[in-house]
Amino acid sequence: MKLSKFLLGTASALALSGSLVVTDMAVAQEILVPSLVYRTGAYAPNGVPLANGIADYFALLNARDGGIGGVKIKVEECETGYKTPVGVECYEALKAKGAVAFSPFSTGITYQLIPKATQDKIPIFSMGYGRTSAADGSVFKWVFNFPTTYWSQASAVIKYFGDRAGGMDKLKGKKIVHIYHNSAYGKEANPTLEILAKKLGFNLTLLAVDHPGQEQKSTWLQVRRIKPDYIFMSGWGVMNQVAIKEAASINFPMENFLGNWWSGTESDTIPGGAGANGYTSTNFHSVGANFSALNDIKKYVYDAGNGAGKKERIGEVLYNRGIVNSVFVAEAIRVAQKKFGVKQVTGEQVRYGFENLNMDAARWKELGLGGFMGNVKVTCKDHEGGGGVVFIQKWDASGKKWDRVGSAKGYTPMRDVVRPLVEADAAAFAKENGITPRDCS
Amino acid sequence: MSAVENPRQISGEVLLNVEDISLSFGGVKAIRGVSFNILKGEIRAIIGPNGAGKTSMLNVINGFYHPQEGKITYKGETRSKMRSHVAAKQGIARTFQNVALFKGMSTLDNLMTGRLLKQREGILQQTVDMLLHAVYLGPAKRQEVVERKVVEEIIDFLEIEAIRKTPVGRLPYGLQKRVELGRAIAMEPELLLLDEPMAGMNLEEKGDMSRFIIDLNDQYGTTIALIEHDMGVVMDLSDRVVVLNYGEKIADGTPNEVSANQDVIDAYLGVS
Amino acid sequence: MEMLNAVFVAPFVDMFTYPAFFVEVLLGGLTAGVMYSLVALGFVLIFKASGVFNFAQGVLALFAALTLVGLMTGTIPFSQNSMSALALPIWLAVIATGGVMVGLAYAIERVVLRPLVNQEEIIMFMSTIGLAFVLEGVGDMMWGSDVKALDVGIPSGSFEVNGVLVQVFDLWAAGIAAVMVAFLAVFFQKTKIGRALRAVADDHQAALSVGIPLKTIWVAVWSVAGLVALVAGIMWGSKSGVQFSLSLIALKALPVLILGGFTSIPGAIIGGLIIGVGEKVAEVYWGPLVNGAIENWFAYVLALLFLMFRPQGLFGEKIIERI
Amino acid sequence: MLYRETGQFKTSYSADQAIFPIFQDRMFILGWLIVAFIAVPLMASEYWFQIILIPFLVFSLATLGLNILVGYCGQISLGTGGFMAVGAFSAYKLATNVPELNIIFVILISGLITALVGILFGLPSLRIKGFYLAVATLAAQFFLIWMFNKFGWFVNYSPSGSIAIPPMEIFGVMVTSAKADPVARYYLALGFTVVLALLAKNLVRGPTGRAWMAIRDMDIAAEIIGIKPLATKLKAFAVSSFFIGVAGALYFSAWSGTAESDAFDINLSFNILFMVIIGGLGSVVGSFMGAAFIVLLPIFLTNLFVGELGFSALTAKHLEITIFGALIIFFLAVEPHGLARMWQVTKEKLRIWPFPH
Repeated sequence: MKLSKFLLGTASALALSGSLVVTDMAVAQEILVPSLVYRTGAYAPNGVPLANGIADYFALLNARDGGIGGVKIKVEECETGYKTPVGVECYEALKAKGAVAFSPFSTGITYQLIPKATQDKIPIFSMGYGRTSAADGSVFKWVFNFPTTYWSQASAVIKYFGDRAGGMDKLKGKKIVHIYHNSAYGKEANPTLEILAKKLGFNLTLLAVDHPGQEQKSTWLQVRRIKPDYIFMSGWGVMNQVAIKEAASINFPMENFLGNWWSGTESDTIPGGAGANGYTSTNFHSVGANFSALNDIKKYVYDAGNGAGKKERIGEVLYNRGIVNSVFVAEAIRVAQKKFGVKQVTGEQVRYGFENLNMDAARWKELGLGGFMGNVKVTCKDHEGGGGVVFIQKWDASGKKWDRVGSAKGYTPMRDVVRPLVEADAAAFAKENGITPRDCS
Repeated sequence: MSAVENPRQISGEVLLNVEDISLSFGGVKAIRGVSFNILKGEIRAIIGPNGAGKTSMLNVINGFYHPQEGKITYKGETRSKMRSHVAAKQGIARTFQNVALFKGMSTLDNLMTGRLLKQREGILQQTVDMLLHAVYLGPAKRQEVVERKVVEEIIDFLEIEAIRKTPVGRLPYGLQKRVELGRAIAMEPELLLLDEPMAGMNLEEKGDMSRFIIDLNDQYGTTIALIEHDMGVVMDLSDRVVVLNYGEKIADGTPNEVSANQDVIDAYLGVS
Repeated sequence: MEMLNAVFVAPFVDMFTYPAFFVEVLLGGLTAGVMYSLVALGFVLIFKASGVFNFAQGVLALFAALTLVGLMTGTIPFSQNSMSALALPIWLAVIATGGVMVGLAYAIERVVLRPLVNQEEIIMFMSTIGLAFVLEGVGDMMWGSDVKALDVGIPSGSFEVNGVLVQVFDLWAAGIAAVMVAFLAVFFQKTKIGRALRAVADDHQAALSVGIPLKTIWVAVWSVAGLVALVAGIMWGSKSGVQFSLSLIALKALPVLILGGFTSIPGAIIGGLIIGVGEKVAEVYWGPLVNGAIENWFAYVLALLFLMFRPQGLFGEKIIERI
Repeated sequence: MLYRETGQFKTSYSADQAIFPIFQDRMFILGWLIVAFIAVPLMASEYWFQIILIPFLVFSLATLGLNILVGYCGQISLGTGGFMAVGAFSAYKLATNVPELNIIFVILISGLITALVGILFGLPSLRIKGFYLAVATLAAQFFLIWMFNKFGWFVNYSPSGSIAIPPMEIFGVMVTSAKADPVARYYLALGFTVVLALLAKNLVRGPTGRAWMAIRDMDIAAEIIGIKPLATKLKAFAVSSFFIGVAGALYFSAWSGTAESDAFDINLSFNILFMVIIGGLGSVVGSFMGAAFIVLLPIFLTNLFVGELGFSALTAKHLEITIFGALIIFFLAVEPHGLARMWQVTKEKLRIWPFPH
């Protein structure tokens, strides 16, 4: 029977590839940076530019600077399809090869990896997603979520709405709707919003949209009825495109419709056509390709034919986010190399690098990203890096570009509200899992 | 199986009585006002041309169809509606015109399914029994061996030892019919309904089957109602015959009486 | 008491107090239902003619929409980064995509169905899931996985009638669905192949014995289902952009199917409307009691309730058990 | 003539009715047990435990559970993911709220809770059949996932709805959470899988299994010979859900350690159904084969394309999806009765080997 031969072949090839995983560990004259990507599946439109940004920045460092501290960086992509079990599989495979830090780009995968990585002594860098209370570094030693978190973002968003209403006190009695992706990710902002609603006296309605969010008629019927002053959305994937279209077709004023930083990308707004004009979203970094580092990518990477994506898509929201992620990982590696005096850093050393990052305006400028984003200073206690700054961007449908609106300096989170929540949640986690918080003083 | 003390004695006691049964599907009347009875210990034949409502009648008796009119008295108990598994529990077993065996299972397992209705009733008992069978210890194991012995007796009786472990789907038609009879016997019924047990068989197979039916009735006193087209078989086997045509009863009596009946002759010759 | 009031009284009071909004909810439900029916129709066609529960219908819609966008923008397959100059006008692209779907039907018959003929239903069902994987992978490879805007000129926007908001797109969707059903009716009644398909649906053996080859029938029915998928893909794709998620609309069509019956075209339409209205009304009026997002499972539970009374679906053929 | 039955005469019915009546089969099973309990833990790396072995065991158990329902009793269900979620969330609630309860009982009770839920959602099977039932079970799938996502009680009010297993011990050895040695977690999964597989084998060859198969092969005839359809189907739903619930609890406690309701979505249901079909409907050993095949194939393809052939992650994934789908179609066309039937055919060949006939 032919089939049995095939199976036999399968089995032997499998044994072969299994053993390869082990042998690969020995050959490492480079630093392995894993990249968990999703270029397929329902969330691929978001995953592709992210992955391209991540890959291109390291390609730039390799091509222009010869790597970091003289060691080349090897970026190994592992396709997760945004599926949690596959992400874990990627983690195990890449861990075995000696990966130094993981950025899962999925809140679901992040939650899975937190206990594992803590055990394996590999840092997790979940930039602006994942478990918010990981901002408490005394409990979550191995997890970093700077430059800012969902809870910080929610509080900054309310500040922005206050700004638009003409003062925080004017929010009293206003109606705010939070439309959220019905998942671990989407729900993160809810507790913060509820507390702020109580504190500031606005009426909050939470409307969940199930994955994938193709069909949102009932959500928008409810919006029609509530007639909110502001809508905040934590969406992802197709949910964003449909929501923007629905909002446009019920004539909801777009400038009062604000997406979070995962709901404000070109692929969310372009399908909406002219109707999406004026839609706003948050961000924690700049958009556009007008930075010398990005120009260098064009020069050193794309002109050499090594670009991961299309040249004209450099500067898109999620592409730049991929860049930011790589900048932080690269900087953490640099700090670790300097501190430990080695070229070939380990996960444990990179963790030190993350914890001692200090990205001020001067450093951003040195990197060719002057004014790209706010300052980040990570400490043992504060893995959120100071809470960051949230910018507001507005979609210009005719120019197909984002413009910054609201306060030019952006909006800082209400640390006084958010931080106690973070510490309380971290303490509860520590108690449930028998973790003794480390001393950060 | 336990042999009755005094086999082959028709006591005159009525085992089953059907009265004024009418059954229709949508607008089609399958049975119209049919009444007859079956005496304990007899072999009763139901005959008639195709579409006369014979199979429907069996379906009514074992509760698979629910007649719109009429009543059925079985062992002195009158019922209007009954699920077929309840009928089975009360001792009515049957075989089918088109063999209805469990094709994915072996001969042995098919026969063993006939023993399932000897299981204990009640949610608690059933759960306990299931768990005991899962660990396959103690009473469960003993019970399996007991049931197996009963079934092996039937296998001997029907002379199908050689196909014990063959999946029934692979058996020739004649043997399938025999296995199906075996499954019905395994239920140890008081009333056995046979729907064309000899259809599609050659002479030798028919002879075997006739022998089994007579032996069954003779040795164990099982009451039998059968549908059969082969008039020779009917004349030889049965004590009394009921004749249906277009859903109506046109004759009822001994084989000789019935074969002399003008209505019956007309029906079979197609004279209307 | 308060609980009973919230469940059994308050929502109805609400409906009568704000009738305009209630009408809007009903309208929203009906139009969502039409969109579900568009997908369910494809399932019904194939099940009716071949007894195959085609789980790949959603992916077919995605594949059709991807192809259409690709042709409209002149993308060269398998090299998503380069555009050719040959961007087809809409009407030509639609026709060409239709041709691709017919070709696909032919290939599916040859590669998937023919080797599996006479297999059990569940095997056929699982093989269509396999087919869904293949089309998903190939579609992605050919056309890339970013969101593609699809604009075939269906107007959007809305207007108010007596305080009821009506969306123009929804009216178009309803109109297109009506045209499609009319087209299918004509196809089944008036064309030779259509009559053959009906014959097969009624009695496989009889149809084969009068000399209609099964192969032709399968190719025909999968082609028609492919064209229906194209329409569904255009309608859904215009709403959300063409992307992988489009294939997940199949899940929205399943409750419609069991409610309407696997074999009934009117069932797919009426079932879609019932599901659409049912889930929207439930979500808007009862959803808030349990924090919302109930419509996904509610559609299935609603269908299940109907099934308890009619196990073959609302319009399915009555099952007569024989032995 | 490696696989010979001749000469093995049974002198009693109980010997003929033993769980593995043929000597070679006994040796075969024993061999596998030795490999699983002794050889594998000595040789496997953490990667193997986490990516191949433990998920293989967990999915085997779930496949076995679904096979009882679909393969033995003939009732198609697409709610497996939802039932696994019941097992996982029950385990979480028990482990966190009753910390003194041993993990073994936590898992068993989770299975029992799932069995009750399974009975509840099995009730419509009395009236609804075939694909109508299959789609109707999706009601369970969507409702259960919604429920776990929606009500904070199930996740101890964690804001993200994500759950994590606390570290738990058996006889002083830690067997759950990331702190536990993978070998310990492997043994936990292996113990449950082996014991439950043997119980399942006994069940399906006993009266319960015969009643299930009778319903599957011809439900009307089954009722006429006295098998109660509803009770029998509900038994299948209960036992099947128990297995799936235990698998869900193991998924969470022995394998992933953390979970959220999304992990148990409809894709998981389809995947397990694939394992059942590829392995072979109505076969215990097939359930293991099917699970192995579906767990290994994507890993194999990824390793082949990325590791050996050096494709990009994206191309590899696309090829993987396409080839996975194509292989499934190919398989169903070549051997619709699954790997179990192929194994049986091989055995029959071995019986007469080296002679061709």
